[in-house]
Amino acid sequence: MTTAIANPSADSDIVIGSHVLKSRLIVGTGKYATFEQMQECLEVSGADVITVAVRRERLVDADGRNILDFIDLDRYTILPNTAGCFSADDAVRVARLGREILRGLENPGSDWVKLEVLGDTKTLLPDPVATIDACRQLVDDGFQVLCYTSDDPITARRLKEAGATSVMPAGSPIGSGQGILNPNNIRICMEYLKQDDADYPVIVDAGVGTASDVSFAMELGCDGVLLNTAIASAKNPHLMADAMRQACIAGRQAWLAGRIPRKLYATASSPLDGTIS
Amino acid sequence: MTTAIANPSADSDIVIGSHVLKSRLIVGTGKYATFEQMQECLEVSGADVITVAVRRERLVDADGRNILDFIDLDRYTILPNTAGCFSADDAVRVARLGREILRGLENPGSDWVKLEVLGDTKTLLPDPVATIDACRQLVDDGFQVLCYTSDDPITARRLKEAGATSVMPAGSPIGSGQGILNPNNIRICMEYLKQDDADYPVIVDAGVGTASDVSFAMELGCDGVLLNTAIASAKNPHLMADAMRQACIAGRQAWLAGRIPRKLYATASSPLDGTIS
Amino acid sequence: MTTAIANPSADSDIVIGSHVLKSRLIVGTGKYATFEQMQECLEVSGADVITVAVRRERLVDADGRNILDFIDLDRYTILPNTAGCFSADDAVRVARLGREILRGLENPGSDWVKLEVLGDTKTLLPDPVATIDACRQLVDDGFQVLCYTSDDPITARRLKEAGATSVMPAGSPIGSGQGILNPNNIRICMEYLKQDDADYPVIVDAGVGTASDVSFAMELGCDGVLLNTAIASAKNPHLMADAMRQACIAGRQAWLAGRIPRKLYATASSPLDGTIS
Amino acid sequence: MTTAIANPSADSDIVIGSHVLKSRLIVGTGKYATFEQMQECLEVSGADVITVAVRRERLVDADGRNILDFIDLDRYTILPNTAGCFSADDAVRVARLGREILRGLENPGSDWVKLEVLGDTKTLLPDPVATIDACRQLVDDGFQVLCYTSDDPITARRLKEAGATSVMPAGSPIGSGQGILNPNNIRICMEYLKQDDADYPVIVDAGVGTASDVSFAMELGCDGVLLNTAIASAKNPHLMADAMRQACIAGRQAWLAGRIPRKLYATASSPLDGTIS
Amino acid sequence: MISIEVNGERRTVEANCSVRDLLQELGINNRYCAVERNLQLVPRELHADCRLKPGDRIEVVTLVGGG
Amino acid sequence: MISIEVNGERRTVEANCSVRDLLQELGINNRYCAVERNLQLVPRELHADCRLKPGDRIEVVTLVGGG
Amino acid sequence: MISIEVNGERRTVEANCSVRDLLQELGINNRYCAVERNLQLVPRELHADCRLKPGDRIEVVTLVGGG
Amino acid sequence: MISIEVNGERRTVEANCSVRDLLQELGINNRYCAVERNLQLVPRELHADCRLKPGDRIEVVTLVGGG
Repeated sequence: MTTAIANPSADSDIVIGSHVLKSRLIVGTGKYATFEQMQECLEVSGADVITVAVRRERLVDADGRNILDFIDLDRYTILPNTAGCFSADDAVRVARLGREILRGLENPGSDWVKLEVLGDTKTLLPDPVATIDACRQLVDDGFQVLCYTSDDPITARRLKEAGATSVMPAGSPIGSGQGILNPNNIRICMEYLKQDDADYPVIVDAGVGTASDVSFAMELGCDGVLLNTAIASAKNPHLMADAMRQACIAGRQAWLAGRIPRKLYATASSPLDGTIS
Repeated sequence: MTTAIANPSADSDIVIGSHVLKSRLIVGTGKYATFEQMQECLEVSGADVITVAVRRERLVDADGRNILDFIDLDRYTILPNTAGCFSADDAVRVARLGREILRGLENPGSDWVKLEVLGDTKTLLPDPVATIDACRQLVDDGFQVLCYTSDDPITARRLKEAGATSVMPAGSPIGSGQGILNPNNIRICMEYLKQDDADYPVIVDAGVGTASDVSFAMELGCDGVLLNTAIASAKNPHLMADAMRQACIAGRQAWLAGRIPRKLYATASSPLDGTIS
Repeated sequence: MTTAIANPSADSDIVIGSHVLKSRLIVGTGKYATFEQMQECLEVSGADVITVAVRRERLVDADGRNILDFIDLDRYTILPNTAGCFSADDAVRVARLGREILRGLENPGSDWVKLEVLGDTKTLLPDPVATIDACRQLVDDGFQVLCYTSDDPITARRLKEAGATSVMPAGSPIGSGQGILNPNNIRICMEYLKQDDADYPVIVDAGVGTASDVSFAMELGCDGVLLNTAIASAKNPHLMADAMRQACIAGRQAWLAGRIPRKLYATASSPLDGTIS
Repeated sequence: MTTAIANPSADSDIVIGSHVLKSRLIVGTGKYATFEQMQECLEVSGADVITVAVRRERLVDADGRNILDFIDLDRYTILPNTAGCFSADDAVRVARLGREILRGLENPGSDWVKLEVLGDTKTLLPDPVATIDACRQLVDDGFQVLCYTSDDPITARRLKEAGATSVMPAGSPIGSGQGILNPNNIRICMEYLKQDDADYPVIVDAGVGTASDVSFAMELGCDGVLLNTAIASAKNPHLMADAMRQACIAGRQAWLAGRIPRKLYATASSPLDGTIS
Repeated sequence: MISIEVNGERRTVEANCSVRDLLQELGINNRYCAVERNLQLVPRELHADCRLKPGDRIEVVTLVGGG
Repeated sequence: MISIEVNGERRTVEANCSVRDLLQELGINNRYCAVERNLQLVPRELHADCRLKPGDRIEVVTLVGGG
Repeated sequence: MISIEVNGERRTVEANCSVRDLLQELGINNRYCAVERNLQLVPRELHADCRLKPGDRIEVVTLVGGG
Repeated sequence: MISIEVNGERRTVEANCSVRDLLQELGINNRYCAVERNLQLVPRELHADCRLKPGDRIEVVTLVGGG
């Protein structure tokens, strides 16, 4: 048994809509120094799903290299996001453009999207109303929608009601590295989203700064973690990628293992009887 | 490089006095349901060092089994503790008795001890004065002394001055599962103990409740973590042992990798230029 | 000067729309054991504004007493809420009914309302979309709208855009007594709401459990605090009312006074030179 | 009753050895821009006891003014400290010198001392062993000893055993402004010190940054708070002095009043029945 | 007599009965309450003129303790 | 020649030029991009048949690193 | 026979009995234990030569699970 | 004249000079200070009788602002 347990593959897969995944860590592809560094970090992270953004093709390009030349499309399921959109309509347009590209690449990621509708260019915090609106439109258009949102529990519930395949509350603002600032809200989100639907996937998206943040998120019972900056902007991205890979498994296992309760103080780990006198 | 990094053995060893170890996780042997369960969890934890206590032999014994029948003495370095001692003199006596047994077993652990001198039977918190006193006596007697202590920075400094091979501040009370309650004190302990002596081993001992606590301790720059109850009393000890193994590596790697700074909010992980309009 | 400062009235008034108030503490009238107890606690709290709910008249009433018999309408400005409403339409109806009653009473509170549109009967968390919708309708109908909302910063911003006279983020769920769980979000709300509009009133509403929670909210730079359960359900409501009164002033003064910065450690408060040797 | 409660003098006095005091706030006299500013802030703070340090008289002095010219010796009980001492012997010498001066001044403070024996000039953290040693010597010499110490619970217990009249754990390092970093330790200190001795005075000394820190300390059940830098180094010391005065009373009252319990979420403060439909 | 609903309870009142008549019959202090008829507020000054019709849904509300 | 807008920049192309012609002219790997014409997506299979008209607003997008 | 105390319990043993004899009598695996006589450790190599005296206080300890 | 040390500074004073004489010479308000001679406190009431000897180490302290 022990060896089975020691092997993360012993854990159940995470199911997000029609996608069945081994790794519970989803990583972004932004902010790397080079495409090669990105490629290596994706590998070390052990992720099955990687996020990408949709942008205007530069009409004149420095060296003509495209990120797709550095991504193994047979290995990774691509999750296109709608980053940079500040209205529901723009988000819907971008989601369709991303789908069109992924269809051409015959990547399984063509049927889903990470929906991001932002409310402010400075903080990049999500806009609840516009996100719910865009979610409805994209669900009607056949997308499996993974919604980036704040940790507001009622917004999370409304997104699920709007047909979201997964709700992805932020632990703290994108790239802030503050981890999960309000575990209480995440707990209430879980209560809402998993009520009579234990397998509904809840993924913490944004705010993670270091390995313990990832473990902590998983220990709350979340199904996965999505991050980018914490790896890409670490001093040593490769090493941090490996740290995140293991922290995600460790946190998941700790949740499954059932931690000891917190107490004000002490219970002996060495027996007290039989002490010499 | 990536694969090297993915392999924890790429990390430098931890050196505690004359002991050079691969694993930075030290686990206890108490509170397990059965010796077999203990044996399996030690294996899964990946620990090189395991702690044991010294107790009066029961003159009449139920089934005559001894914990030593379940410990691979060639694989593990045993770290005997002085748990249950409430005076410096008792701690010194117990340390010598433990050494005598380990010498007979020809285990490398015969030259060191985990010094525990407690101040209260209820909370099992350590007694600073008696611990410093016992540390001096044991150092004079040739022991390499690893001192369990509170997170009080001046006590930590005094213990090092008294010749402690390692200072092991508690994150929170033994078995309380509260993790590291005062990171500020641990940071000051580190400043003191590693001043002009960067390799001096500082190990968080006691209080760990779950995987993220271990990662967090390592992310503070600690050299290792010692725990027992968090694994032995988890609902599924095997799974928690594996979680702790990986959390320790993850936290260590995250520390080495250099985390991103914390900010009030947001920096985009997707580029903002090139968005459609 | 000192005596002036010692006197809270030395502080500037808080201006909420057309209402100019001395006290920055707004208290509710619910959950008291008796009307007499409520009456005394309102007095001790020093509040100028008190909140009430609108409910169906019991057609047959035990002792025929009405809360209005216990409220000095010349002293207090009544802030009617829309508690118990789960849709924008119900909230608008209730707001109008409350206004109609207060007009009849000729109380200055007839021109404003505390808007509450809840998303869940169990947690009583606010519904962002419905609250924004109701806010627009009520502003069009001439109300000065004080919006109870979560600490989601974008929702806060949208409410101000919708014409809210004050945005009142929750520190934590109503009656949970957890204080301010995410100061980071409150800080960002302040940044948004007070940008080029420093006097825009931001009031922490809900979640306060004890005096230090109130001081802490004011020390974040909030303009006021609204609470009810923390006083009404304390073991000794009178004493807690007085505690809250002073904690609100203390927190406000501490914010105005400009606190010392946080440091890892120590700077001597006694001079180090001139020590004997 | 309400007015009685509104009046802090309704609270029981705090008894520290032979000293019976109204105010639970003890303030220092260091770090003020001018003696006049100090004088005013002491007044605003409402303190009955003020701390001073003992230093070598400058043989040639700028303007020949002495702090004692600015302290009303009939109003304040002076608590001389042993700040700047790094050994038990120096602390004992300084305590005796302070007593000699206060006897000459016929101030009631001549029979007590705030014992401070520091372990490090950089962090100014207290030395547990030397403090316990000095406490014993001073108690033998007839002093009522108020011991500044870390929040280590066993050290606190040892100090009481050594005869300390009051134990004064630090919330965080002197002047760090971090408030109470480890409430858990303060709670255990209280359990130890007040066991079968409910009136034993426990005073939080050092680390306070702002008003809510003081309230929080009192809400833990502490008997008083001692601070200096938080007022003297605030941008507006007068205003902060008043904030601290009220925060101390507010926190004390909140503790006496009995706060509501913390819950994950919500209980309605407005009744849910009788809502319109 | 006509049948109406008051705060969710069925009730019969005089034909041609006004809102003010209803409040008097209910013994409610007019000053402390507000009235809705079929989801529309009936301002106090119209209570006397507003005649109830069969099937009218009336809400009579007052202020209670709240936060 | 007709004048159109491509990713916000004015440009003149052959009259009767198709989306596929445009991409070739731009030297863009068709496989890596998607095209919008006046806010409407132009599916890849229609690139050849979709003829540009004067004033058309064309967006050509690809995938980039993102989180 | 002489009377001694072993791990806090009174016990009578042969006069002239050695520590090693005692352990054998107790059926204890010598390899897993350490012995104290009147608070002084008795090294394993001296077990055979160390003769017990009346009133000796003997502690026999082993290793157990601990943290 | 004899040589003593006052608060760490060398100083010469009249032979047979008392602590009180020293304080007067230093212009120190007796009421605000306390004096140590060779690590021993000299109570105020003995200042007049306490004669300084060559090499005496004197500490004169007062109260200052502190926390």
